[in-house]
Amino acid sequence: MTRVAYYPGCALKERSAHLERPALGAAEKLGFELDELDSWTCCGAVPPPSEERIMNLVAPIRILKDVRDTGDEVLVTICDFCYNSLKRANHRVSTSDLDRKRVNAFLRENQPKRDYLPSTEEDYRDYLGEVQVMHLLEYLRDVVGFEEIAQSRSTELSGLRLAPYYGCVMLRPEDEIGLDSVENPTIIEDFLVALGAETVAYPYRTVCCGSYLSVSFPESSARLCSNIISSAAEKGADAIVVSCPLCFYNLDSRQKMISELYPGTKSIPILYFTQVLGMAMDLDISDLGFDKHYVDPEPVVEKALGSLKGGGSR
Amino acid sequence: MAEGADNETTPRLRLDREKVRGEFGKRLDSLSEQHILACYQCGNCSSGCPLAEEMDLLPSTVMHLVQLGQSEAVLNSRSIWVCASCLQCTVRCPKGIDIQKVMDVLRQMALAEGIDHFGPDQVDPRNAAEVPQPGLVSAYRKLST
Amino acid sequence: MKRIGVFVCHCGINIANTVDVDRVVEELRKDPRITHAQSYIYMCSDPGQELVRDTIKNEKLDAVVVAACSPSLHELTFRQASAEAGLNPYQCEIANIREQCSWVHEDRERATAKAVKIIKSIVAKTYLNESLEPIRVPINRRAMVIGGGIAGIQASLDIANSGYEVVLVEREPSIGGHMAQLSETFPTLDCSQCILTPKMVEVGKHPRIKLMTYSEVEEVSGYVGNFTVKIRRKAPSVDWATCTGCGECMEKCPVKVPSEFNRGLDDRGAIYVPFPQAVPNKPVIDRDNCVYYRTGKCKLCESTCEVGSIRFDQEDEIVEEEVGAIVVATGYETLPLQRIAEYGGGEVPDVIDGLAFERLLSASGPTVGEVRRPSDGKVPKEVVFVQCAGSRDPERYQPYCSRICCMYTTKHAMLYKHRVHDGQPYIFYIDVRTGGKGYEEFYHRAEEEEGVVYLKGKVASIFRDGDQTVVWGTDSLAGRNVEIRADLVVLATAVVPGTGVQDLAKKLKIQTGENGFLNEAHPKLRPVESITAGFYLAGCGQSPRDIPDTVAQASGAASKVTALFSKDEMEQDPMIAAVDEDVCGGCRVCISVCPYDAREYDEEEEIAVVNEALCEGCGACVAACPCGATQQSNLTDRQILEMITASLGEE
Amino acid sequence: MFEPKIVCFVCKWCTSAGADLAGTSRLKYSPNGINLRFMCSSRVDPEHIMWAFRQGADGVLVGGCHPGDCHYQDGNYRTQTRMALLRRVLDQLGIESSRLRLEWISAAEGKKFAEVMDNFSEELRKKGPLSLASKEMTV
Repeated sequence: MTRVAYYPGCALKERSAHLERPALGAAEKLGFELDELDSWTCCGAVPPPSEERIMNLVAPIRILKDVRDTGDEVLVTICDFCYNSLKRANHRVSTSDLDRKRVNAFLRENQPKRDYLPSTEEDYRDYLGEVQVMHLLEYLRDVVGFEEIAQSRSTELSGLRLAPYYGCVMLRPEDEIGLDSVENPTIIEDFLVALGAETVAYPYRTVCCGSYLSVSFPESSARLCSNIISSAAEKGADAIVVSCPLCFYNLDSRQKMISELYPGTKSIPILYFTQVLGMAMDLDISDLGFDKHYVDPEPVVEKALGSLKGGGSR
Repeated sequence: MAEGADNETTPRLRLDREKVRGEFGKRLDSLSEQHILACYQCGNCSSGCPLAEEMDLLPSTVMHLVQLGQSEAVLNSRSIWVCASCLQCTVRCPKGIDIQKVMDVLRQMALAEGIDHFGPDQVDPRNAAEVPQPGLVSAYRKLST
Repeated sequence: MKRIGVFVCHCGINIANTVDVDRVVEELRKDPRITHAQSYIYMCSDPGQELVRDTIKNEKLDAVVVAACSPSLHELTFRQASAEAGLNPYQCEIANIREQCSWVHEDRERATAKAVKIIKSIVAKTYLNESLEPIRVPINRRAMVIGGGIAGIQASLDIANSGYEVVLVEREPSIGGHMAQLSETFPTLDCSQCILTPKMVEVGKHPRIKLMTYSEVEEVSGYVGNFTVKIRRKAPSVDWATCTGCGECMEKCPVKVPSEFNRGLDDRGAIYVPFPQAVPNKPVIDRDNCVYYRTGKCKLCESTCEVGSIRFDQEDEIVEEEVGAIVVATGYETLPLQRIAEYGGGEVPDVIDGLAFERLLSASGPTVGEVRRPSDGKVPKEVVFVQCAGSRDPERYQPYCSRICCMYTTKHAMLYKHRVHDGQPYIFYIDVRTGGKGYEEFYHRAEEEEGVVYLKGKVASIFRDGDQTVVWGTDSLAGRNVEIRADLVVLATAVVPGTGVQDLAKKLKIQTGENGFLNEAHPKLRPVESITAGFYLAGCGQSPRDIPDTVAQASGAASKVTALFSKDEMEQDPMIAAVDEDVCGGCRVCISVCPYDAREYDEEEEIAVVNEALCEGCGACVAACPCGATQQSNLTDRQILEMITASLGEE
Repeated sequence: MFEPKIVCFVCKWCTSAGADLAGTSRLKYSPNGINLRFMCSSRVDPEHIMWAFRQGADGVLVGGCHPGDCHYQDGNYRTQTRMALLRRVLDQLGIESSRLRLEWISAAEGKKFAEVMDNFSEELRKKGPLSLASKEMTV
């Protein structure tokens, strides 16, 4: 089985762990293994408001350097935040001589002990941006191929009308991320079509859900999420598909607050792209993590597809 | 929130060369690695900003005040804290200004004045227990010292 | 010993601020080869030129070096001044110490030293300059105009009415250009067709205008006064000589393809004239879409044609024309809607561009002047106009202002109000630019009397929602974001150079700037000429401009052409190749490198000679000559070596 | 600090016009080069370049129109071929061939002209002066 280095990030290991399980299971069915790094740290999530730029780079570049030192060329992640911070740091190091020199000088002097990696200063090899950071969706599109996925799926998702939600950091900024067009992306649509689902067009798919304002200004985030949800629901979506644990949380769990602030907003389940993939790859419903949702997706899914494997009596 | 946001009057801006081409703009330019004067007020950043409705100053107004060296007005605005760093403004700016970065630096400047805008005590504990970590990490990195 | 005078210009503070002019003069005075050196505040002014003339006489100078701005600006000025004082004009040279020294450096010490070296290198050249006479070449007093829009039409008529023959070459089947598509024109609101079609007819009938539509320039050779142009006359598949233009064939054609002239708002057949007032009013067959050319069957048009003018086997023809001057009036296109993803990328049916809206307003358009939107033919009640769609956006689209949009959008909104009284137009703008006679008043009228709403802010995105088109913008004056659920959205897309202009410019060997527009010789003083002699520019091919400016520029270009034609022969720069017959071994290397066939082998003398009328003075043969027999007049190898030595200074 | 001397052979139509544009745009760059203006870069004879090195130049720049844009049709292609051959000779003579630069700079590229001058000056500063020993070899 093909093995690919995999960086889960904090959310997917803890609070959003139920979204990781279907990714691992579906990958296996598609013939590759998401091999979690032996040791990893926080990616930094966002650039902090610090004038000392180098500190933004230390965490992600240390992760990427370790990946390179263990001989991997590709690193896959399934969280938009991790993807953004790792990819942007990588871009920075690849394009700025100054940043590359500074971050390597820092890392050379502050090497953590790793029993599986060289750790003397002489052994240190400058990290030059060698690793390719890939979103799992990107890996599925560019390495596995959506056509291959269309061939391998065991459950046809036809009848399920899904609204893709891109949010902010998966695509932007375009010149550093380059995953897809920032104005007219198609990667999630193409992915869902490959799985046999129907996609729903609505104007809010690249409009921010409020991101971390969920912590500081929950009402603001709720307003943005209510726009997204109402628009998708109005266009007849059965569910919204996301690729970021924070989008997932804001859109799913915030529906409680939304229903209080904006009575009459239709409730709609939120699905992580890994869950949709898992459904198409015929994973057992107990592996899809539906029990952790605020809005239970099972009725919608069942109505469209009939009962899922192992499902029906949770 | 600082006093500026609740101020219902609109006092006149007093301009002089010290102010409009003074240290504030230079420092902002160097910290953000952007050229603030490149902004020609097309308004595209505001048009596309999902949080504009929550702001007291539109992003383009923030840019304009910054060009005029009006540090008090922008550093005391609600806008810089409501920005969700979604980068929509940055990718659409016709002059290629990373406006989100400018917002980041304004937050940093405000924080440097000595107040944590957002401390652990301000978050609803139930919320804190649920929000995925990237949300918490980002919020604290963006909004506190 | 040659007596050389050097005149150093302060150019006000432009040179003197960075270059210590007094020190330069002091340094020059130490040079034994320089007889006289002095400075003056504005050397190009009348007293400055007077100073040069007087000094030539008083000091009995044999040559003059003026250290000032770029020779492209005042070389001619000072050569004339020298000639007036009795000097051979080729004994006057310019040292560029402004554009290439004072303006680009900050260190006064080093800039001053550099200025001295620049001047000394020119002095070294001038010391060995010979007195030359310009070469006289005859002028073919016949002009070509490329492009048959309003610019080309005006230029052709002006030249032809001055008594000279004109060949007008147009790529499309008819002349008229974009102006023929317009409904009414700002700020007077007179009908575009009404003022244009008489001119088109005049061109078609003019005894001195040879009209070649459906034709493209293939190749240009020669030089000012003597061009040879090869033109491809595309096969219309119709014998225009016998065709009566009755239009029967077009009625019968079964094919329907979107009409280019109507911006895809309705259809035309495969055999078509672009629009009813076309000149010439003869059809062409669009072979890509014709059923006969695709399947070998149909020929309905042929069986309909009573005079038997259909020619399916007609072939493209290459013709040659000899002309003395060429006016390039290639016009513009607009940025395709597909390029602007955030405004729907051409996918939203009720988002159209300005030219399409012109067709909707036009009485001869697909809706006979009623404003009906493309998606369902309904009369739109809420119409949003978006300015700067792709203009003033260096990061993603075109960096420049397209210049015509502010006014035509104002006109659109006004004409829309005249057609739909209960409708509301909104215009999103960044700045409203009304720099033209009567323009500001027109804008005020739109706001005050017609009730057009102006919103200052660039639109972020446009999307379809049901049968409405939603616009998200901002009103930065109100400090609030705006959402309008519109029935129709009109984008003022950026004006871009016409397709194929780059290729054409290459064929003509004229220059284009970084945005693809044709470059003028000087932005202020020579705005209608190309840098390359014999080529003149008119219309939007040079930069976006409105009709009055286009017509003015076209007349300007035409008057430059007639000025050239006012003489029988013209003088050419004598700085061309010259052969020392005693040294030439007849190896013929020079013949193989000459791009102009100006080098010929003299069988009798067994040497290679120079055809002075054809030589352009590039110097390629001089550098190629293995024995130094070929030299360039006033730029000989010896002069170059002296210049190099002087430019490196002492030490 | 060592300041290299650069002789710049520039064509009238493109590179010199580009240098003029740098001036009218008030760009700033190192004053190490002196422009010698020819009608076309194809007027430059390899001998001129050898002479420049011999007379104390630390670098030589030849500037012409972009390929396809030559005012004289294909003069710049000839220049390109001649420079490629000359580079080989320079290397054999012990003059680093990187001291000879060929750049295509159009009339619209004032910025490029300034950048080339800065960049070339800096490169030559790092290289240091052309050594006398090698200069003698050029004779």
